[in-house]
Amino acid sequence: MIHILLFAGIQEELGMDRLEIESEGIQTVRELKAYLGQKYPSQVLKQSMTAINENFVTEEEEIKEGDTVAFIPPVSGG
Amino acid sequence: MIHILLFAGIQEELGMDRLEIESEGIQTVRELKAYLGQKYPSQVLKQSMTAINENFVTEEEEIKEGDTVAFIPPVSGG
Amino acid sequence: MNEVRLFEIVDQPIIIEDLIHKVASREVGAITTFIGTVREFTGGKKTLFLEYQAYQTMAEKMLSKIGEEIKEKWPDAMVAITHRIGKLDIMDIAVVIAVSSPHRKTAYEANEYAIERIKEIVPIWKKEHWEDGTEWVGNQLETVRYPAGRPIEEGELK
Amino acid sequence: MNEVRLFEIVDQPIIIEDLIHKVASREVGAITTFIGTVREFTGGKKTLFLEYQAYQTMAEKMLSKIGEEIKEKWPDAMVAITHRIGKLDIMDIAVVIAVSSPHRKTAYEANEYAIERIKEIVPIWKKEHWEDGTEWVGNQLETVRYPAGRPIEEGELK
Repeated sequence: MIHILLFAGIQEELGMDRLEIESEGIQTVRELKAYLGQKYPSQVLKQSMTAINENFVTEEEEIKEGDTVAFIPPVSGG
Repeated sequence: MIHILLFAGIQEELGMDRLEIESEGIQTVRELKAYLGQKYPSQVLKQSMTAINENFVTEEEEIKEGDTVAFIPPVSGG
Repeated sequence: MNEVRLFEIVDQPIIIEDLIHKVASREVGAITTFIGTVREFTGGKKTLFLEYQAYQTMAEKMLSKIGEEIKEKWPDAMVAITHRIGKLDIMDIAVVIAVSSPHRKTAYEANEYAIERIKEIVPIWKKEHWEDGTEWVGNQLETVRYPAGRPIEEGELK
Repeated sequence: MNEVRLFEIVDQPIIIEDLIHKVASREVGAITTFIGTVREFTGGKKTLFLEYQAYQTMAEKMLSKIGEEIKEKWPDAMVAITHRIGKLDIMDIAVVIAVSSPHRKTAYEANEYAIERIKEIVPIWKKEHWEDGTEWVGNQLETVRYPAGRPIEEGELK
């Protein structure tokens, strides 16, 4: 199982703030983004950075069973 | 009459915070400083800037009857 | 002594004095604060209110990371940052950064560094509410917006 | 509406929030404050307390002048400055500068400009009180001291 957190623009596009998916067949962030992009049309996902367990990672990063993956749309704090 | 204000180090050296002197024979800041320097030995006076009626002036500035002259030792606010 | 939390995301009004007390000490001569407030007009458009959302645990972690970066660059600086989330009205305070140092130059520089880094790496998002709509604002350097629904070419922001 | 005095010399503790309120408005997005506090150690020497003196009317006039200079350089900045005089203990606040602007860069730059100018042109003096003596501190750029009574050669500081 992979835990996925959604915020801001993506959260609104997908109409949910979290989802869980089976990790079979998904090994990297790039693969997860491609999988979600097919299932849920999202413009914001493409611009988003990714964090695994609260650390920013690249698209090449591997996802492990039980990881929490968060998509981070362009931030606008401050 | 010239009104003279003294602060900080000069005030302590001269033991007073103000004095008044007759303006006869004193036309410029330089002359006033020379006059006071003879009468009251002061190290701080030499390093001080001068203000007439609350505006900084040069040593060449003329002093008029009734002016308030302040000697401004190196400032240390903030 | 209570544990002092230097880096916080809160959903209540921020008390500026609290942050100042967190960084004040007998060793410091200079404290700077940055107070980010909600402005009524941005680019000629009138904001009614803002809504801030955060990935709270990660946001606090990233604020701490900024604190560590500052400690690295300015070893004698001390930093506290609080960011508010939820609905904010015009003039409400969204963020307060307090930096203390024995020397004023450091207090200014480290403070400015902190706000720049917040705008780059801290997962907090702001939604503008106008009379005629809403929009999640942002890119890492706050120079573009992406209205929800507008097609954005892939790679445009990479 | 009461008259707001933006530039003040006071002999009571400074309330930071008061200065922030003076410069806050619906137009601004950034407020910076500089808070100058009394440090215990300077150059390895322990300060017991400080005593500040001002040529009050001229000092307020010079603070206003700094405000005008800032208005000239950063037209959208708003500034308030309060300096305290009298006896100040360690950690007491000697000066608070608050600057607001629609833009944060201006708020930082104008604030730093203000403290630098205060140290140049505002007739305020600080007397250090140590365990073993006292001294009026200062030159315009705070790089040298002149212990009372020590002979200083003419021209040394010119």
